[in-house]
Amino acid sequence: MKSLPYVIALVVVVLLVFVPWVASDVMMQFAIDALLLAVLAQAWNILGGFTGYVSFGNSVFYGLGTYGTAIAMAQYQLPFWVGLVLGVILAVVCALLIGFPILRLRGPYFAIATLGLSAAMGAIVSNMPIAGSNIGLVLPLVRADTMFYELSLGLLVVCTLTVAWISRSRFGMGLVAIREDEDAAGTMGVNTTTFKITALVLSAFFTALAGGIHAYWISFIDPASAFDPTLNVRMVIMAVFGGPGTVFGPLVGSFILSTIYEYLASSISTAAALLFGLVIVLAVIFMPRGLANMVGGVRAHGPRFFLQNIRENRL
Amino acid sequence: MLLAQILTNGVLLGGLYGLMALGMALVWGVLNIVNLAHGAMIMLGGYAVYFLFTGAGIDPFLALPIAIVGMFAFGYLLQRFVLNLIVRSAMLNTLLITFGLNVVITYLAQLAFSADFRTINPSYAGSNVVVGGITVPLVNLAAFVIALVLAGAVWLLLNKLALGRAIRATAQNLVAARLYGVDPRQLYAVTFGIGAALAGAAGGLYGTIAHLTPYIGASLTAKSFVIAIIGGLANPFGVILGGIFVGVAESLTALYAGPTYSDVISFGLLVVVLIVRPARSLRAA
Amino acid sequence: MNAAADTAGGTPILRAESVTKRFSGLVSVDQVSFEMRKNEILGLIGPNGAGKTTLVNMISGTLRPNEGALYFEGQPIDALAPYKRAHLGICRTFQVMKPFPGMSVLENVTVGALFGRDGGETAMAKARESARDWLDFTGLSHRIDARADSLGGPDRKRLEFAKALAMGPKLLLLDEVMAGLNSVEVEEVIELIKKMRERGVTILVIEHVIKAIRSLSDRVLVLHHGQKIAEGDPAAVLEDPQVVEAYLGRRRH
Amino acid sequence: MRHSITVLGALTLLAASTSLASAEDVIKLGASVQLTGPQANTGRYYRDAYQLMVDKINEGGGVKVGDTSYKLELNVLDNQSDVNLSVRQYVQLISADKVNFLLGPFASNFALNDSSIAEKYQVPMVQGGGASTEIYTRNYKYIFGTLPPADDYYFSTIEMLQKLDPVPKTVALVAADDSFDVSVAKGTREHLKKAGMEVVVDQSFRDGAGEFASILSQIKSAGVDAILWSGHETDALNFIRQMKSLNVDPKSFYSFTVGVPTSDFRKALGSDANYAFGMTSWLPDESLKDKWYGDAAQFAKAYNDKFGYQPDYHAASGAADVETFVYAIEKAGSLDPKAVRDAIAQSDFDSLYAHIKYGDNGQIVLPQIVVQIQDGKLVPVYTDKILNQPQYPVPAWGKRG
Repeated sequence: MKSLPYVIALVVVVLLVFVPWVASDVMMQFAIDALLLAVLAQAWNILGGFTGYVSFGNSVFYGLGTYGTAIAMAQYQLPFWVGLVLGVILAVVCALLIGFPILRLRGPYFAIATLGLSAAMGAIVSNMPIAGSNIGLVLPLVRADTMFYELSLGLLVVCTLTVAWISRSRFGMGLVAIREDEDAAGTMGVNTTTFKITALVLSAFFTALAGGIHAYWISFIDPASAFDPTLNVRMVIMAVFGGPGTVFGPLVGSFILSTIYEYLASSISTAAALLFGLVIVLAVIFMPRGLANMVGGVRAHGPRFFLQNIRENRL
Repeated sequence: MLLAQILTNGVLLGGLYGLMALGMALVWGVLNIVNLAHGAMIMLGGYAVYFLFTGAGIDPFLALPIAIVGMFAFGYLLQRFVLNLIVRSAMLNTLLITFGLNVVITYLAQLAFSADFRTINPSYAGSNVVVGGITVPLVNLAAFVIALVLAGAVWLLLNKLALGRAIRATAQNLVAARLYGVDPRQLYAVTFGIGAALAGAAGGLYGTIAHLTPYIGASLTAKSFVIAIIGGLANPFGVILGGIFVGVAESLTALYAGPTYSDVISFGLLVVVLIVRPARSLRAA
Repeated sequence: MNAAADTAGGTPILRAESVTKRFSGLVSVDQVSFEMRKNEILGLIGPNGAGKTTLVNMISGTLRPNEGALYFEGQPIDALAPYKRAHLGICRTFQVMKPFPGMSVLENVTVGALFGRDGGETAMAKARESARDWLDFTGLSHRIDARADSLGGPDRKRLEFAKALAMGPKLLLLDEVMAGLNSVEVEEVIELIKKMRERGVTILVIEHVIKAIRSLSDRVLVLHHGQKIAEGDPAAVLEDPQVVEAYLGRRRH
Repeated sequence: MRHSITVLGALTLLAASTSLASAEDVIKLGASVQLTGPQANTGRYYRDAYQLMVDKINEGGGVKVGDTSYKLELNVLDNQSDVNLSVRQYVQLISADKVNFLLGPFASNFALNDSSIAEKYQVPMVQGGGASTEIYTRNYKYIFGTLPPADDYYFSTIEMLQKLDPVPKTVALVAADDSFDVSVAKGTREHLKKAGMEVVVDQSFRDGAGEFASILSQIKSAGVDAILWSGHETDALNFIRQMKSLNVDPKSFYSFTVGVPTSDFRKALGSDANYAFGMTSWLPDESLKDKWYGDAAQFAKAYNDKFGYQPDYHAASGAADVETFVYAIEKAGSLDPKAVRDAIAQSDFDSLYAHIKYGDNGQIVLPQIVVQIQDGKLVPVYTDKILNQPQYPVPAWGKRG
């Protein structure tokens, strides 16, 4: 019974592999974007969902992945995969460097420190000639959406498998223990520092890869788009919407939000933002523990589940 | 002389920054809600004063109290009928719902006010006095004074009035509020209302110094967030001081390192402050 | 009691040498020295604010002493992070019960098994198995899938015990585990502690329930205003006028 | 996971709803423009100009290709000021909505990203919203632009300054740190050097920061003759307000790359806008003859009548983009993207915006007209000669009426 979601997931993944052969260009465009966003939400989930450390600094890793790829390809004419590796190295080194000081901070203090880092990183890169300063970098243009799609899908699968492994491993238990009560976790023998930094590094790893793929696909990057703080907000929103600390929550959450956003943006265009905002407000009111929890809740209690949520969380 | 001028600029601006953050700190500290729509409420306050000034011809500083009352009502209703529904769920949810509200408010503002740039521009808007070679813009000075006055009012409220004691008790413990014989639902709504009112005041002053569009909210939220953290959530004057700290830091980095680095430095400083002073939570055990 | 046999030989399992802890000028623990022998139960008593919990915090590693040193099985431990001390076999409960609220009872205990002494059990399945055993042992196996924060007072204490035991402790620090329990429940807990000791665990008990201290402890240590004012046989110590003064003096308020 | 199936369902629905069959006698133009979000204020110029021009052309009989005449159909999507969304929308326009040709978004960074899509799909895009040189240095073949290069924005201003009395010797150059303004600053520095003016304060600021007190204090203590400023409109607004409140008076002159020509800007600042210099590549002037509107003045009137606000160069540039397609399609005699692309490259016609002729890189070259706000009115003062007497030197804030 417990493996059922995984079976369904496997079937869905196999089906998704063949999407490029049936999908229109628009759908491909949307799908690549949605897949990469799902990777970002899932990668954020590793740290934010499991350890409860709300990071607004994942856009730093995204930006470094982006710039690693762009610098390698635009400045040194190196192949794409070298760029990806470079981006990952930059992001992982950065995660290790900043991890030690900032992971000592708790709660909102951690959040704000990471927010600061992403703001600072954007400004630093804008002053680096090798990164194209403020103007940005232009990557070679390829029309290979199928490749980008399969890469993104593969990355999402690997990232989700990693999260699935975490959720049933000793490592994951340690992370959740940190989320629930860090001091208690420490006295129970969880090496909190190592665990948190490992989670941050994993998160950085996947985030940077997503950034690298996006850079090549979009073919132009500048500091504003690479270190966009709203992208980070979206990661958080998607993961929290879906259900942080679960395997499929962030994934499903990001797909649903992407779809709603896209559908609204392309069909009723101008009121899209308004409805998107309303969807989020209503979602928090009616399913405060995320989609993942709602699925189980509705199955158990039916529509009463929603009222129950309100009763539980209102004053 | 240049340094003195720049310090003056920083301090005056910092006062307004502090006022912006004050409402956010209050709501955060008492209700444990990190209000991402705070900047949007500042924006609304700005428009309220703008329309009172251009539409009804009321002087911006006289319009300010009206905007404050209006924003109080807005905040009260928002908390009473929307946010109260979720206050007991995870703190991340407050981020999520106020993010959604921010999107909604911003959109509606564009619908209602259009994306045009506006400034609240009374005849005296740009006037200044020169004191010992230092130019002091009068509106900025007034904003600074009003920020201090409002911080003082909040301090009095929290420390001298029964309502304030109930609010502070609520910050410690929800049940405690009932001991004061106040319905916590009311208390929450009132507190959020005060937060919104402070945002409204900040918005009106901001509009007389800078400009208004429906989209100014996001960056003001971020700024308020930072200042609320630096200034602490407990003491209104601490928040104002935090604002001044940020204002001065920004002005000095703009002078010595170039304005493009001001974010790097002010945030870098913030990170250092946070790390060197590994706050209260580490003492928890 | 088998305590006498064990105290006879070998290094003490825990040794504190003039340990001092100050909080912004206030001395919470002042020059306290003591030893614990293998497999003994040491009762730590004293009025509120005497520094008992601070002392436990220093042993478990959440606080560092300003002066003095702590030795575990002869090794200095002051430089070790809490988790490393847990790996050595030092294990504690908290005065305010701290289960991981969002986890199930079983998961809570599994964490203990996964990360306890010597780094714990690495295989999830085995860790779960041992967690189940400890829940049996503490009589909590009927609530195995409940969320930890849904447990009532007595069950929370059981959970706390099960978590601690799953870590395979050599030294167990129990911080007021009986507070808020009725006399029947107190009896249960006393039995539980005795059972633990039979398994070879050395136990430090902080307690206000004097009856429990009397029936459990091999020796008693009394703190007052951060200072050690008495140490030794429970019966003798509890009649020491200085102790009665300190204790009852406070109690009368 | 069941939900991802729902997602797939929704996707199919989405794809179905957006792919409408295209009628035979229609040429579809598509654009994704900032209609909401922080850039909506300028984005609207493009939507409105495109619409006005398309309507007018259709009234005038549409576009003739061989013997058939086609009507233009305009498809404008709102990118909510979100670059990623705008890229997706251009793909949607090309592949699902099957538009024939692309009009541009506003702003250089959007144009940079969106033009990649045009190039990928080899559909010509003519855009009037991005001036950054980077757009045209990538050897793309399908992108054309009607805003003149950023590097030269201050060229005519500096030329004018040398003819005025007194000629400014020291200059403060203040520019935002985004790609467009960095280009402007770079070009301006060179022009200033050639003109023999000394840059004594050279500061860049964070785009959108809106806070200039430090820079202004530096300028004040350096006592410069002129300030040349480059950035976005809201920042320009704040700069002027703070100039006044800090009593910053350059000895003779200050100028802005944006803002000054737009009515919104003058409205927001009131009398504080007076004396500010600026530049525009376009003025609603009768000398600009046009096939559909007669001249630029009539275009401006029609625009104002319909939308209730004055057009500026953004709007005119957008209108010229539509005209470019009409001329090119008629010349190519086909709707084939490649043929039309080649015809665009050969463009050579008068429009309400300017004489349209693209350089080899695809970008138009136009002189900037120096303008000044005099008594609340926008007055052109210089192109290659003095047009109207500038109010120069600019009086100090304290000495204005």
